[in-house]
Amino acid sequence: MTMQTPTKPAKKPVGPIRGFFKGISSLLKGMGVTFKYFVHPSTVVTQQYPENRETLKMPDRARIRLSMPHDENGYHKCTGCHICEDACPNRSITVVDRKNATTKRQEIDHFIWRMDSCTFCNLCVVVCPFTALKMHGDFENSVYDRRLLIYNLNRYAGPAAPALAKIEDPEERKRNIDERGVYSGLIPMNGSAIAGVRACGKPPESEKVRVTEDDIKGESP
Amino acid sequence: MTIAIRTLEDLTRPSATPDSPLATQEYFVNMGPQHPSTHGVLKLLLKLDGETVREVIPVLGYVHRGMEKVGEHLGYRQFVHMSDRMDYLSALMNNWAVSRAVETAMKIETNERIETIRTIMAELQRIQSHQLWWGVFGMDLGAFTPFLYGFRDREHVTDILEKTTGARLTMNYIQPGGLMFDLHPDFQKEVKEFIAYFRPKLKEYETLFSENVIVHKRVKGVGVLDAKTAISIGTTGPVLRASGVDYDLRKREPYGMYSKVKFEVALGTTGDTWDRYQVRIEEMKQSLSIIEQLIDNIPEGKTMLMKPGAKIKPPEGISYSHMETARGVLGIMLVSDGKDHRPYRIHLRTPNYNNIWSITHTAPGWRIADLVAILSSLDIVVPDMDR
Amino acid sequence: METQVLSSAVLAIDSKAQLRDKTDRLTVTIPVEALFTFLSKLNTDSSLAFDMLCAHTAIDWIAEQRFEMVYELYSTTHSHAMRVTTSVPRENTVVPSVSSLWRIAEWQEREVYDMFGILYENHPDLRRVLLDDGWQGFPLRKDYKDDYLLERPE
Amino acid sequence: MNETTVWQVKTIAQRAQEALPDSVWLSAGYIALGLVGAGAFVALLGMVLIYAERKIAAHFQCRMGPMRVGWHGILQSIADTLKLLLKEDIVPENADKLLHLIAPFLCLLGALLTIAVLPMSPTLQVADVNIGVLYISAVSGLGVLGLLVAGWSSNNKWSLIGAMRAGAQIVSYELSATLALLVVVLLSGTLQLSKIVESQAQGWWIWRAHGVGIVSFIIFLIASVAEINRTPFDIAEGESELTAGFHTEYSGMRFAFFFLAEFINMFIVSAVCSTLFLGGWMPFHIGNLAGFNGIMDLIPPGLWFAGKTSFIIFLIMWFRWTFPRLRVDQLMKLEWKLLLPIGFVNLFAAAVIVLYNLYFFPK
Repeated sequence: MTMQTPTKPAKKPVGPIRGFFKGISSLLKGMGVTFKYFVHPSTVVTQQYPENRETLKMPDRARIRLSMPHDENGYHKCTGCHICEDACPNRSITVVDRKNATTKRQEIDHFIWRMDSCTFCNLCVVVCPFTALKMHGDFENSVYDRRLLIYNLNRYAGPAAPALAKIEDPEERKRNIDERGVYSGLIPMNGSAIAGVRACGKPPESEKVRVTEDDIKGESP
Repeated sequence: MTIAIRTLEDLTRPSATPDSPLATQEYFVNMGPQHPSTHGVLKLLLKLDGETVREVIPVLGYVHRGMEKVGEHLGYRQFVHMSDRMDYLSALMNNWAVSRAVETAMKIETNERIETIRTIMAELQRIQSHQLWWGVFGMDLGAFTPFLYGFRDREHVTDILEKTTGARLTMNYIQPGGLMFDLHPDFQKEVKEFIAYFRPKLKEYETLFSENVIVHKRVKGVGVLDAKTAISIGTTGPVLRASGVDYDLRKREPYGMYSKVKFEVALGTTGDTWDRYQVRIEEMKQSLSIIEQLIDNIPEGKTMLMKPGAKIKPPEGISYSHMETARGVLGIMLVSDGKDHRPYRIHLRTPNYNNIWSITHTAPGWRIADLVAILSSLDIVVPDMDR
Repeated sequence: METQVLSSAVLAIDSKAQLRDKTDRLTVTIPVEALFTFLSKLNTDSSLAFDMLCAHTAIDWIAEQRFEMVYELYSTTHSHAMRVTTSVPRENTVVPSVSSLWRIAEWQEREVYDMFGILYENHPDLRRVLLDDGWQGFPLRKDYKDDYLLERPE
Repeated sequence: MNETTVWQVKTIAQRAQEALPDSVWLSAGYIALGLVGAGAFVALLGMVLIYAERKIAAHFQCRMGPMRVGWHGILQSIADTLKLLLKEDIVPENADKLLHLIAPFLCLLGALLTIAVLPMSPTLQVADVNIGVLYISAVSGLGVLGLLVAGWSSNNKWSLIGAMRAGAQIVSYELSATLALLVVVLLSGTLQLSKIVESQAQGWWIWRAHGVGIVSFIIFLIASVAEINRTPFDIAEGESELTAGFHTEYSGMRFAFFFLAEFINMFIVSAVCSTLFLGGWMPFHIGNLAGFNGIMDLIPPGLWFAGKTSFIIFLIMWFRWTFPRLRVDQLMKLEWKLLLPIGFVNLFAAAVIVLYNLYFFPK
């Protein structure tokens, strides 16, 4: 294979005197580059982060936090089918399901997502056949205790939105649904289990109910 | 026959006291794992004679995460996102390498749209990686400003990639059988803007740094790696090409759309640090031209050919496929027993693990400052080395 | 070189070499006794000139009680590639070192020793590379166990 | 000679001496003013220079620099000082404790002593030693002692390498710096700094002496940048090579002293440079253009000095944020094979100029 060699064009050897002045001029040229930026403050690229909160917009596809969108009625689309749980490479998702008392069908009880072990690979979102999950760009998630990074994503336990829509009586619908905010039970962590960890529900986007650290301190041994 | 297993201690016994009182005694210094120019947690055990390096012993494994063992426990699709975490500066190329390995094993043909997008993404990532390298190289030579200029320009690529892939570093975008998402509608426009922005910046890189007489003094003729040794000692990528070996998998075994675009393989002549520098600068230019050729010609088509939830179960046997990442050849050896949806064994031949050893050949005889320059010119990423 | 020509040329080197079928590239299996001479022929023969050792690793076939050693070779002058495999029993894992043929083998073999406990004859510097010198066991063996190993739940 | 160019030079030491017959206390007060003033000046200057360096560096690099503490981060240096004061002062276990503790002070001492003789304006000078130039080149050499002691006492190989580099580098470059200073001494015929300034009333030495001044100015600038260990000659710290060189093992306030000493040294070399080559506090005059010279005289001499010094400080910072670092052997080559011979030739040329009185605007 013959190919040109773009690097290293043959150069004539430079004499010491010319080399000296060439060297000096190369240094001055370099100083010119930096000076150009010095006198043009418009080239500054620094973002002043907490001040620019209003204008800072994350891309639509930003994969920073997993959420389960709830529609205007407050219904989600999760059926508790465990597909996302299987797809998760490091078991950050635990789906706790239950049997509906009347329909005898499987439905979601708790959807637990561990942000502390999540790698944000997006596979759960991709594999979900009901598009019940979504990644969004809310990046201010820092907490002082890693247990606060365990989220319960569904706000109610019960059938998914399409199944609920079939039930016409609002009272009947209400009876099928149990409120869910937090989860306190076993949370498998890569094969082992930590008992007594309280999961913290953080409703996506709109209502930000954050469990404070006092809540955790009160309950942990 | 008994085979002696050595330990690091065996190598670091202090040398005998010198015969003449004027001769200096050689001594050992740990360079790393916490050292500004070992780019993470690489440790180099140096045997020094004053300022001169006599021997370099790389000590690896500070970020060893057992990727290959983990790989035996993950599905093929799940393993793709692990590859992000090896060479995080060419995450998309690693994704592609794993996906291509799976596709080769499964004998899946992808369409042109997927391959074109993959090629553009890979080249963007190559530029991004080299931008960061350029900055870091400058910093290792003692100039701090190139570091920030490199990062400033890298930010543009990162923003473009983030818009489409949703992540800035560990993208997990290229999947076996296609892509995770389609392109973002703004992608083509932004890439064109970036090319227009970056061309003049590359010239500026040269005025600021490449033409600087101090840089020439520091890197020309330093750390020469001749072609024969370079091949034998396992280097690939820009390091090997700087030694004048025309080995670029994009040309040799074209994958993606590389057979359909025009580009030149940047080659060095002597294999010194300056050549490695020049090769990478030239590669950025070539990548820009590759992207330019492809960006307006993205054909229509599906972007995912497999059901995202489908289990992948390749037929029994070994399959090896490799690909040119920003640092060299990433080879993925998949061994399937044909029964499980997880690989029986996955071997990762990473470019950095094979490149780093060349420093034991090139650095001795040079000074500490040169060692830093040579190490930087290898463009190491430690997690890729340690897996 | 065409694959056909190459395979006949390679097989002509040693009568014990066997061609494997159903592989993604030319694969030759050779007994471990003949491995070193075979590989050195591949390296030095000017018509073959496999000057690049792309990858070297082992596979633990625990059901068959053997390790399969894999050498991925490539020739930069002739642009052809092949794979050489050999088997060693799990009880006696001694393989000749090829670090005199390809310098990178020295470190690739160290990695294989580190992960599989394969011992290499005539290796210049056989010690662990990624793991600590005092590490017990060889993690990539299928029967490896340690106290911190988490089993992934099915 | 124009009326306005006659300057009344009066140092604080002179004032103390004059006050002595009248009142011992006034004299003591002047001495205290000199001491405290110099100390406070050093502390304040350090903070200002660190802030300036950070801001200038930021704008060279398309950044903003400190923006949080105060308006545009103007109080950042105070916050940093507070932080460094409160930080734990770690002494390595096997270090030579005494030497490890005094090294930073040795470093700062050299800097402090030099401040005393700098003529910042006709009335603002602590002491006017009649061998000023000699004194400066002697005292500024003290700094290297601090670096060597710091590197040696830390009991760290990186520190030791850094200290040895610093020693070799500073001692070599002092030769060139002194040669360059000698040129000015030859031209002005005095070692006293205030006299040197006054001798430049007709024109600054940098351009009054047929190029000899410029050459020695450049030599002095390069040599002094090397002497104060700044990029492109910062091999003693060599962040990417030696982690932090001689001060690897220092933390808290002791580290701050090294830092302060570095910045004060930068100020000193700039001040010496402007005093010797750019006329110190002397305003910029052009020949007999009385009107122009009159306007220039309106600017107070202290401001002239500050402006010239700031310009050279900016130049040194500009070097730092543009250039990579030289290798240790290249550094030595530059000194012994390039700067020193040029310095000697330059000195010879200066002697010729003085002998035959070939200045521009001769007396």
